[in-house]
Amino acid sequence: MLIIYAIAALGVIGLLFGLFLGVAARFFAVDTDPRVEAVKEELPGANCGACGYAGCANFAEAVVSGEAKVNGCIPGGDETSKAIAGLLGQEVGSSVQPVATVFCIGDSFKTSDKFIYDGVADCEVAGNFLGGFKTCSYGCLGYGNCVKACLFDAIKMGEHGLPVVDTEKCTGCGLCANACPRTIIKMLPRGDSGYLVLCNSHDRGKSVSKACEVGCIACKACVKVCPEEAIVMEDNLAVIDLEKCTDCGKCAEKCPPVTIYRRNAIPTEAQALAYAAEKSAESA
Amino acid sequence: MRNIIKLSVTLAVVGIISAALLTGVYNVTAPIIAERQEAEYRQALELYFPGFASYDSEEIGDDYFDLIYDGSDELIGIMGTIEQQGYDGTITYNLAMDDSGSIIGVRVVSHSETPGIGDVITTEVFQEQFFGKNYEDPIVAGDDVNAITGATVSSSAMINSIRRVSGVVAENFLGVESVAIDISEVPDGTYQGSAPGLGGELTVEVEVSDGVIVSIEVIEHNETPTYFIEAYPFIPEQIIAEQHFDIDTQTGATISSEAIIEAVQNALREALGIEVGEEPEEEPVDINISEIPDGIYVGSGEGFYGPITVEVEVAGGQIVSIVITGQDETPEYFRESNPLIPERIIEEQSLDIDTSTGATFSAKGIVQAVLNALDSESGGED
Amino acid sequence: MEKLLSIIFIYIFVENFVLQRFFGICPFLGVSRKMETAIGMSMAVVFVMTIATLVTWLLYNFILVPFNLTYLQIVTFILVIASLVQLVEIVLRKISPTLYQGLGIFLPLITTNCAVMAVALLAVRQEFSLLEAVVFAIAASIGFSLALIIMAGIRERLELAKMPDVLQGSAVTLVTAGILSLAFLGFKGMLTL
Amino acid sequence: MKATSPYMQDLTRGIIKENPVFIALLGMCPTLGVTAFIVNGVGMGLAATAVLIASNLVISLLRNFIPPQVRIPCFIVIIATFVTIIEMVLQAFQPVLYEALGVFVPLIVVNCIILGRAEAFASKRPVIRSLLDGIGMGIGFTLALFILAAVREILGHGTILGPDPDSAIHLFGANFEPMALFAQPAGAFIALGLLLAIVNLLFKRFNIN
Repeated sequence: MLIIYAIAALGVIGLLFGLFLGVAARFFAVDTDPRVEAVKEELPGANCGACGYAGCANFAEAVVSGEAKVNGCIPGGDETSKAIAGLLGQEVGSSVQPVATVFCIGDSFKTSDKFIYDGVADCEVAGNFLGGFKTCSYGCLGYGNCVKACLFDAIKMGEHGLPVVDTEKCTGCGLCANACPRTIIKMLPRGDSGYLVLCNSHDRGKSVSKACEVGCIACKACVKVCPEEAIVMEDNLAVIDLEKCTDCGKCAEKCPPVTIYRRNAIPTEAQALAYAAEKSAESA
Repeated sequence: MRNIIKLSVTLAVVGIISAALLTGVYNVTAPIIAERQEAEYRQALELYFPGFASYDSEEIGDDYFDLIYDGSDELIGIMGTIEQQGYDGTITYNLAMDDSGSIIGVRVVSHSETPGIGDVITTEVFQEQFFGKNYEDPIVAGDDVNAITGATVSSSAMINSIRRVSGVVAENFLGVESVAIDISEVPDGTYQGSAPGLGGELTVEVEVSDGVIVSIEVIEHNETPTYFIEAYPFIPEQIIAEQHFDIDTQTGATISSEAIIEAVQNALREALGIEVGEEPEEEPVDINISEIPDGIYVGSGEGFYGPITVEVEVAGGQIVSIVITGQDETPEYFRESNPLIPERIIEEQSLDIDTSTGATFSAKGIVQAVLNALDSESGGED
Repeated sequence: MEKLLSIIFIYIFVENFVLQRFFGICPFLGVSRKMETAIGMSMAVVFVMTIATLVTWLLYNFILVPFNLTYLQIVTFILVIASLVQLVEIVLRKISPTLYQGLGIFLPLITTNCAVMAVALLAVRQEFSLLEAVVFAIAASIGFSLALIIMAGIRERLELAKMPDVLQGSAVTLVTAGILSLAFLGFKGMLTL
Repeated sequence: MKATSPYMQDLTRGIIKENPVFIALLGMCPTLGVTAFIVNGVGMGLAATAVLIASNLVISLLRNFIPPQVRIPCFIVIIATFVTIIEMVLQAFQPVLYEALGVFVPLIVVNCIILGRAEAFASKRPVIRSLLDGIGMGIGFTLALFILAAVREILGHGTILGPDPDSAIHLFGANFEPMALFAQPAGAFIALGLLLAIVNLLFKRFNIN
């Protein structure tokens, strides 16, 4: 007798819930456009927000509805845009993928520490503590918020205390730029030509040279010498406009602390370490 | 549409197969489980009512009672299965009482008291205290039944529950109308009564005028405040409103509430001249040490878990040293009474000392051992 | 009424479902990495746990007990919970896609969450009335959320602390949960049902 | 790794390399809940293993007949059936263990290991391999429970072989003051946390991953 009740009970419950789910699936069916799913498959799925939408799903819907451009996904780069274009039958506008550039060459051998900081290993927190332990209060503190933010493992913290960008891996999504509390990292269109002032300090003269051997002391020498007026002083910091820059290199020669470098000759970690070794050999 | 049918049918088929399988297994195991539980229960009954014939069960409130009959259908006893709220959850225990209403057995069926502390309620020593107690004896924690310190909540929960249940058994099965207090007969005036609460003695002052309790005031107690606010003034108001005593004590502070009721009843019992279970006076257990010849004496006394043996050295009519040569008490309890008790005895040079240390049992065990050693007849010269 | 209040107090503080009774540890370790995921999960758990307990209580007392099929309780309870979670997922996706965005990924996690099943079972085993069972479910889920959110707060700071990398991740989470459970031990025995 | 046959790999995968508790961090609820005593820990381990083997077997047998949309509910019903059978068997023949494990026996049905293995492995592999995988995972789970229970019982109670007095062997004599922390829930968390750290250390040292 019991077995009949048991079978009846479970059978009915199973049937009921099966029906319930089936009906609910039909009644509440959200008419998702199959193309959205297909586009979503193509996207890297990092939800980095570089496309300006809340995650890949959101961007996929925007692309299918025509609101967003096919090449909107920056990390995806060209092949993703081509794939999406193929799906939606649109031609591809070439997407110029930016690259992260570190505007600070004041590594731990060229600057010194005001005090020993042993607190929370976070750039923002370290920066808020008495203006940061580095003599330069605009320079990189080396706790790697940018490294933590990068989803593509394209940025590493060098031995010399500055982040090093791997241009192949960098997808230009800009997460590291947002993560840096001192906005030292900026996104520039890819390219090797043109000169950059690799400094972020808004101080003047003595206070900069005391803080860092290679900081921009706002002497305006580069502004005067530049034939194209491509350089402008923004709050005691020289900024070169890459469109106007004709790659002549006069500013780099004139710059007393040598802060200006050509884009393909930015000082590397190895050079910094060599400089440090030589400096310690001198003083020993 | 077809798809939905297919889905729900699959689910239903899987459900049906599982139901059939489970029922099959259930039919096999259910009798075994029932039979095992029955055997276990019969074994317990056998323990207290050897040679019983049959029993039938009754239910009062949420307690279960089995009336146990011998061969000639004579009621030989009652076995209660009671669930009581302990420190850490429900304690289920069996209470066996013979037909004259005195307790002959206590058995903890299941509990989740903290291991090592609360589970002292499962030790024979704790349970044996209740044996022989009759339903009239006011089983009072601390006086004639020791609430194990360190496990006060668990043990006093058990003690109060056993007292309540024995009252219920007495009233319902043994045909004893409870020693009811008829408030209307109480002459006007204010009376004092006291009863043991969670933290110790609780004393109330009850004012009665023309047969009605007018006011109840707790004049002295040391209950835990968080418990006490749950019981006071709620319980007195209830008593005054209903003018009788079986009111709901499930106030989240059962022990304090029952203590207040007990105290009010004691106050009125005194007023009505019903003798209240007075303190069983311990006869003074002192011997004149100065007469004892010098020498080392050996003796033993009954501790919590077993015998405690001591070696007492007497010189110049004075106890010079007491060494405990053997015991297997629980370490954390024994530490509270050793070396405290020996020092006290030597200091006061008498055995009539305060034994309410953190471990009353061990303390009394040591005193007994020393007495046994020095008592000329039983003790032997080493 | 007073029993309801004590149920609420007990199952949030005294018998916290995560820290004292060990239910729902898998999501507790997994989801407490960031605060907003913790809050999302808590809301989902409160919602599903309450409805699941309501349905399972009714099912148990009106179908299983009368036909004494109580041995089927595990199968029926888990079937109810699984189907309920799938139903909530479907309905949520239709009604508010944004909420589904935030909450959706946690829903399948809830089916294998011991806490939901434990609440359903305990509500029935302790013979609660319907109202008590629902209050019990709400209290348990709030207790679960409380532990989850406290843990999320701590873990966000733990990420920044320097520690031996062997301890990194779930090892340190468990030890912190241990200390949290010690803190909750303070409530022990304060109130009994 | 020498070229072992896939069957051997299935069997040994669950024991150390992919131990469900120490590596995959699954089945945490029973791991913390019942490991106050070795007897209970191993008991739970074996019960879960039995369910795991049975459900892996049945699920891999039925894997082609169950339509994908309704896959999860069916798997769950199958697992729940085996859990109920185990519960009845335990209640009938091992009442003490059943009492000690309490509500954790029905909770095996929501144990992430079983549903995880069923979905990740059994529903895609032939019967023999799922069976071996079930056995491997079961042994790994029981091993982990045994280790944690041993640590907790020896430190927390100073005994081996369990709660009931006549079978318990007191390791450190009568007046050993046990570290009551490990009998408490908090101790379970801390013990497991430290065990995980040790396992990480060992894996790093012998760089198995």
